Amino acid sequence: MLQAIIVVVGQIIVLLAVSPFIVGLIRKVKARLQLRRGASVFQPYMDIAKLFRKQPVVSSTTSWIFAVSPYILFASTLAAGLLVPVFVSKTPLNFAGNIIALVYLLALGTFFLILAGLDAGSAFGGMGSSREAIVASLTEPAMILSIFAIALTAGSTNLSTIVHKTALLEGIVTDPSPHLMALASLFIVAIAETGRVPVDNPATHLELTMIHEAMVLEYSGRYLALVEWAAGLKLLVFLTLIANVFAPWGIATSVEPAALGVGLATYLVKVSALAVLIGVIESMFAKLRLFRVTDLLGVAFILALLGLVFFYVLRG
Amino acid sequence: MSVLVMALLTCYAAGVVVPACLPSRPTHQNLVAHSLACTAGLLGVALGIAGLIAPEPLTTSLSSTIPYLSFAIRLDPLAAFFLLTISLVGVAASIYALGYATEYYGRASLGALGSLFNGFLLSMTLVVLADNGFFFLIVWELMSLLSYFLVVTEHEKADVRYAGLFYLIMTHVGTAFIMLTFLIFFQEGGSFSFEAFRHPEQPLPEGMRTVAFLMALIGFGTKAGIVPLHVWLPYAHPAAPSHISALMSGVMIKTAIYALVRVYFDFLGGQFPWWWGFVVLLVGTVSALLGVMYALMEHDLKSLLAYHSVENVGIILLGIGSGMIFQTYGLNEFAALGLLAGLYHTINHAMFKALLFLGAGSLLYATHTRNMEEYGGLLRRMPWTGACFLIGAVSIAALPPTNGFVSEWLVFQSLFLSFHIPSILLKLILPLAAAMLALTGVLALACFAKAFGISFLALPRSSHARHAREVSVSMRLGMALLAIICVVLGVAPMVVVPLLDRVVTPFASVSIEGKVLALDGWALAPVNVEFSSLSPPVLALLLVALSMLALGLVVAFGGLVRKRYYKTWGCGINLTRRMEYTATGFVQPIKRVFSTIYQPTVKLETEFLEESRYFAKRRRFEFHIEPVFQKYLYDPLVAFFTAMAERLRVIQAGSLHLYLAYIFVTLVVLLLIAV
Amino acid sequence: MPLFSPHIGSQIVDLGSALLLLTCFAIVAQRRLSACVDLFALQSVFLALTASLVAFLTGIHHIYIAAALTIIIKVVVIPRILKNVIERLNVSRELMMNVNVPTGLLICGALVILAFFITQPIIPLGFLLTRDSLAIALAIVLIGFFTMIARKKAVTQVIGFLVMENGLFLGATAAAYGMPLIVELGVFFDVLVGALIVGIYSHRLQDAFDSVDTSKLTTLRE
Amino acid sequence: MTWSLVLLVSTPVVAGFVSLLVGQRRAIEVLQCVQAGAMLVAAALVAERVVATGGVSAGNFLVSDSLSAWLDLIVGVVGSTGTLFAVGYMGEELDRAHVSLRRYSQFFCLFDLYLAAMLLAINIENIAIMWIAIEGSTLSAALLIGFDRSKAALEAGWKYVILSSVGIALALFGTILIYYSSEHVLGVSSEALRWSQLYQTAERLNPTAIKIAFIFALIGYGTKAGIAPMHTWLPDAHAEAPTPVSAMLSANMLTLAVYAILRFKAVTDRSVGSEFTGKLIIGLALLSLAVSATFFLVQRDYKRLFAYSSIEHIGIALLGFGIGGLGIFAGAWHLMNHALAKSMAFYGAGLVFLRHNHRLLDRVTGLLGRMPVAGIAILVAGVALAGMPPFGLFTSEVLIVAGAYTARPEVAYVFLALLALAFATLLFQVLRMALGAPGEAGTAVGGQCRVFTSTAVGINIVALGMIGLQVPSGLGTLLASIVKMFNLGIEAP
Repeated sequence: MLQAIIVVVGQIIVLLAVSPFIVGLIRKVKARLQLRRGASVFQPYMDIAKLFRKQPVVSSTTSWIFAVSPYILFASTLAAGLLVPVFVSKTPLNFAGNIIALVYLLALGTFFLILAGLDAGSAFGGMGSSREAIVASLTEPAMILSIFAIALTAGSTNLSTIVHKTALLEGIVTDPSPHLMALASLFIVAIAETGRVPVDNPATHLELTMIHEAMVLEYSGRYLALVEWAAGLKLLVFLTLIANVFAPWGIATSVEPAALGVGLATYLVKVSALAVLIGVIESMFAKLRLFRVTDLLGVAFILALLGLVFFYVLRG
Repeated sequence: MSVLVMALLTCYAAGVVVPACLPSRPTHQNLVAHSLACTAGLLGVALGIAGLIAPEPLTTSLSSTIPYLSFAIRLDPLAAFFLLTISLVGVAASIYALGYATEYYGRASLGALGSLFNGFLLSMTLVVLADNGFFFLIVWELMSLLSYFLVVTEHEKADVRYAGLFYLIMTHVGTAFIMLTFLIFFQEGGSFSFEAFRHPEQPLPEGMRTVAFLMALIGFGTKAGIVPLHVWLPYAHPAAPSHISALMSGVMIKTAIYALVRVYFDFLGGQFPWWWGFVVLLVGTVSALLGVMYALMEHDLKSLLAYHSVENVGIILLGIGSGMIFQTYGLNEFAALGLLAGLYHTINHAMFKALLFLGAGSLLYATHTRNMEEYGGLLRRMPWTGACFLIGAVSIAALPPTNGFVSEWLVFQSLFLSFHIPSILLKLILPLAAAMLALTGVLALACFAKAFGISFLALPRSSHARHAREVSVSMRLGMALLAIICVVLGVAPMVVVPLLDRVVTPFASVSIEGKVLALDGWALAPVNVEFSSLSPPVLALLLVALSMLALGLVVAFGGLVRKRYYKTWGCGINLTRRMEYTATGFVQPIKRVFSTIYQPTVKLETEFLEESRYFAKRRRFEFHIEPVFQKYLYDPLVAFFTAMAERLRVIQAGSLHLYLAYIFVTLVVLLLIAV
Repeated sequence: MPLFSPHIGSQIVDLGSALLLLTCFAIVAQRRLSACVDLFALQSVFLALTASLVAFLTGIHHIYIAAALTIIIKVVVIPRILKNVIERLNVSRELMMNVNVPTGLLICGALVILAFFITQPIIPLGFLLTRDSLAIALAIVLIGFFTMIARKKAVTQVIGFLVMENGLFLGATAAAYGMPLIVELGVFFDVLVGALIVGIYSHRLQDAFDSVDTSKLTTLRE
Repeated sequence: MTWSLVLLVSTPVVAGFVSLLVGQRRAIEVLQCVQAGAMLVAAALVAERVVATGGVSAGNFLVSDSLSAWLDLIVGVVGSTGTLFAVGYMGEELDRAHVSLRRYSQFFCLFDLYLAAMLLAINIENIAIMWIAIEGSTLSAALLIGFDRSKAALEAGWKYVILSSVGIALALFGTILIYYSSEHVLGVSSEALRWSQLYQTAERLNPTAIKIAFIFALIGYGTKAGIAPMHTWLPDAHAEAPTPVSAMLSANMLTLAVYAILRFKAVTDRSVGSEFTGKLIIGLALLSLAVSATFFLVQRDYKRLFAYSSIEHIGIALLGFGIGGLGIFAGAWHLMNHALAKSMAFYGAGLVFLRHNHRLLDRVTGLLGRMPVAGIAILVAGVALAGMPPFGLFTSEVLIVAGAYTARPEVAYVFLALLALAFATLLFQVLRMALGAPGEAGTAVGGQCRVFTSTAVGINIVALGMIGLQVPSGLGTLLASIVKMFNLGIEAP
């Protein structure tokens, strides 16, 4: 029992620590690709620390929802993070929920973020929330289908069992194509959910282009810190999901310190690689118009569906 | 237990009689009627639980002089479960009504409202308990009639009358189909008693079983509000007083689900052709999707909730449909899981839908309008209602700590078990249905983010909203009771699952309690733990702990710094209430994305200033979506009948000779035929 | 039956019934209203004769009373009522008809054939004296019914109705040797009251609509 | 106990003539109330006696078996409430000087003679005298319909007289045919006209003659009963007649005509088997259902609306009788419930007419608000006639569908479809009147009239409620013996 608690606390620490780094790394990659030095990779850590100390300015029209939402967002995203195997394949909290629980936990965070966006009563918040609603509602079916396609290979929807089996090369299917499609679909979904470039532009405050930023426009001080951290966390959760479910090699399948160390290292490498990939993609693509995003997400849905069909057709 | 049954029926009967003959002092009538209903409800809860626990079903019966009719009552676990749902919502609604009915002092006779309310609850209880087809039909029609009179309490408004009439006619058409279903069983069994339906001498021929299946689906589907037959629901439910629409949406629809389960699993036995389950699944998916899509476009809070009833009935049918498909292939454990998921969502929906309707009722009570565009900033003015409505909204959007999530998770699991099914087609259809369910879930999330956000947050958009005040204690108590039940059902499913298992076992002939409650009660699992598991209590604890962690981080890093209040950032100009986002604006992207389904028509008129065409004085924006079913299914039907009637008028043309000729021709024709 | 043997008796009764049928055809062919009334009176006379003949042959005496009543009511009282209705309303000719005379006669012929075809199986049953008078009675009823449809004037409709009554009376007496006396009296009383009421109505109609053309009465319709 | 039968038939006759002679209003009112009470008591006594001993006879004429006792009850109860309503209604017309005292007494004389003729027709065992009694009731009804002397009333009266007398003449021919064929078996005597005799000797009668006789009787009395293709006079007559008369027409006259058809059906079933009459009756019943269901939608006049509803319900009752077995019980049950509900509907309509003085449906709204008595009467009647549960019409309709389904499923499907259509269209009109904001004021109704009418409506509602879901024991035995009369051998459940 004690060992489980240690692993959970370790996982919390790792998640909290690595998420700002990932955000920083992506910004650094984008800056480099735009031939500028860009802020240091650890800039997000300093931003969060600074924001915690600053005095938050809260709009007079808001109610208690505005104040509570950041906490719920942070808690739900972290809870989702705990369900995903990070450096050890058998996460202790695996029994608490499977993929659907993870998806709906993230949805809980989005729900309160949308409410917070509406609470301030400004047009920016309203527009952000309404766009977030449509994007979220199109990503979820694709996410559910893609993860289900993967779950079929491992015969279970519990993330730990999937990772454990693929890690031990048991569930590998002779033909990886269903996996590839599911991976592509999940990658598109990850970009949409976390508000990266082709869908949403995290760097700007121009009301026409921002979705996620618009909702959090009114936040300041410690609330903004929590929200930023949660956004980073959400990005990390998705990257971990992609990394560990599709390429779980190197993850610790048992709880000895050595395996844990190796697991942690490979995890960091994989996640950073993915972060770099996202940074590259953000630089390559321009932001899509809002009603072109629906076609992109439609593609993600079809890909996931094809993954499923191929899985059945191949396996017969 | 039969003493409990008698006590329950007499209490409701007293509730019907006493308010009607009290002196016409509204306060007395209101108090007496609703307190009687409340006590009866509590009795019903006790009876429901007793019925669930009781080893074998209780049957009492009163013979009647009319042939084929016997007032027989049977309390088996299925009936007890639905009785429990009805009574729980009944108690909450009657507590709520104590405060809410004050709005009708002087406008409608409280005696009538009170006795009709009790009669409505009594008829629903009897529908669930009835054990004779004829008695079931009588009480079923009585339920529709009494609910009709409740719907038209405010019959001065023309649209309320139209809604009431539309509702009454649709339910009557439904009853005609139900009558035919029972007749198919009656023909085999020779009597109307459900016992004869269950075990007819010789089993029904295959063709008749299919006809019975379709008739029951249409008949009960009309009352449940499945898609093609749902058109009356968004008219009738909002027109009723809110505590009645809570009962209608929350519970009356469930009597149709009860009857469907009774006919399919109890009378038609276990062996279904595969396409039965598929049809129910298809209807469920379509109802869920269209229900939530039309709800998104509604700006009248109560009709938004009514459309959501259509959506949730769809989700329930998804559960039941998947259960039926598994039953076809003999996978009894998964069939039991599907049915259990459907029933669990039934009670959950009853709770949070009733809570939301009561919340909407409080808003209507405070602001005297149902249009969401006129709400705003009500959370600060009505904190209690706001909090309860939020819990309702979170649970209908199926988000983790609440009951909606648990039952939707179970429905997802029953859909995901599809890979055990031999047929390829179903293997693909079920996951697709799961994807559609996910889309429905998240659209519901968007819809209730809109409903809660626009109504309760930011600045009040009208003087009504500005002068709104918190509602009376009894209304808050009613809502709080339901909110607590929602959370309890969400966090502690290990209490509910064993009870549900007792309901499901006789139908799926296998008990899956052990398999669904894994890890000694802490987690739910779809028959095998390996596949997936969910532990609602642990999730709830986790969320609370991590929020504490966040608070700790904040205090650790930032210390206790006081907040500063300032006006919202409005690009330099001070924001007025007209600059806020409206409900129409919120759903505009969704409307554009799904425009093929909505076929929206948008009208925009602008009045320009005389001086220049670049500055508009007034701009009027109007949009409405195509009522597809109404336009292409119901209006042509009504038009056909009126046209036929117009053409047939010529028979009564007034000339005496024509009339004489009719008699002459009939005489000659009959003489020729007969001889 | 001293004078005539049953055989000759039935032939005379059939002759009487045939005469009745003939007057029916005449009424259908008639355009002038007063002539119609006279024909009806003539028909009633024949009817009375046939009835008394049947009474004489079968020895059932109360049919004599019925015959006497027919003469009093249908030959004297009712024609007078109809005559003064015609004078008061000065409507003499039936110009517009629903069905013109030739087709009317054709249809009446068809009705007679129909009546015989229908009563075919019943005839052998009747060992009574007047076997085929039942068929003729049915024919007269149908023709009376048809005249009510074919003619527009209220008076002609009444005559049509009375012709039907004659057919019925023929049926009752000739075919079934007359109903018990009380029944006969009852039937006559009803026919008389019926005629009276129709007379009252035609008067009121005349005052209200200043015409007795029933085809104008079409205000009450859907 | 034979005096109860004599009392039943004679009180209306006596009351009629006395009210004609005596001049003042107060005396007539008292007389009518006494007559109403006497009729009700006598009918109850006769029924109770028939339940006890299976049959009552007074002299060799008046005989009342179970079917007649059932009709006595219907005519008794509805007749008495109708008389009460007539006293209230005509009293109001007298106060408003729409009718002179002489016309007032004439009205009540005709009204009572009409009731007397019907009661005589029910309790007579001789088919010819039954015909005479029915003819008498037709003639008195004809004068009652034309009572108002307006143009429309005259036209309606004229059409009623012609059509009904043609119908009655055809019925007479049917009676003659039966007499003709029974004569060969029983000899030339009044015995050949008695129902009981006819039932015994039915097997030996000539089948074709009986078939033709039944057709004539069906068409003849069908015209009186308002069965489709022969129903055309009914809406005009009911709309134009004074409301108490149209109430009695709707409730009693149609039921009496159905009674006559049933008498003939009993004889024909015994000689030819029930298949022949069943097909005929079911065909005509479905036709009347179809006609009335479609005509509800285009109605502009509420009294015509209730007239068409009478056609529909007579059709339903006949369908019950046509199916036989269970249907007989349901048909008889339907007749009683319909009589009560329909008369109450017309009482409500009468009150509305007194207040608004026009019969336009569209301009009458919000009755519940302004005129509670009329509103409740019309609403309860509308709900009952539409066939909603708490009232007996629902139970009989379900039984008929069940009976039809076992015998001929396609009849059940057509029947249910037409019922649903009729339900929708009737309720659409009735609820438009009952609910909504009260319309124009109109002239208020006098206190005395309100007392009488509300007692009449009250009695009807109590009676409807009592026989809603339960069959009182006395009526149960009556119905059992009626079913036995028609179902040779098939045991009623």
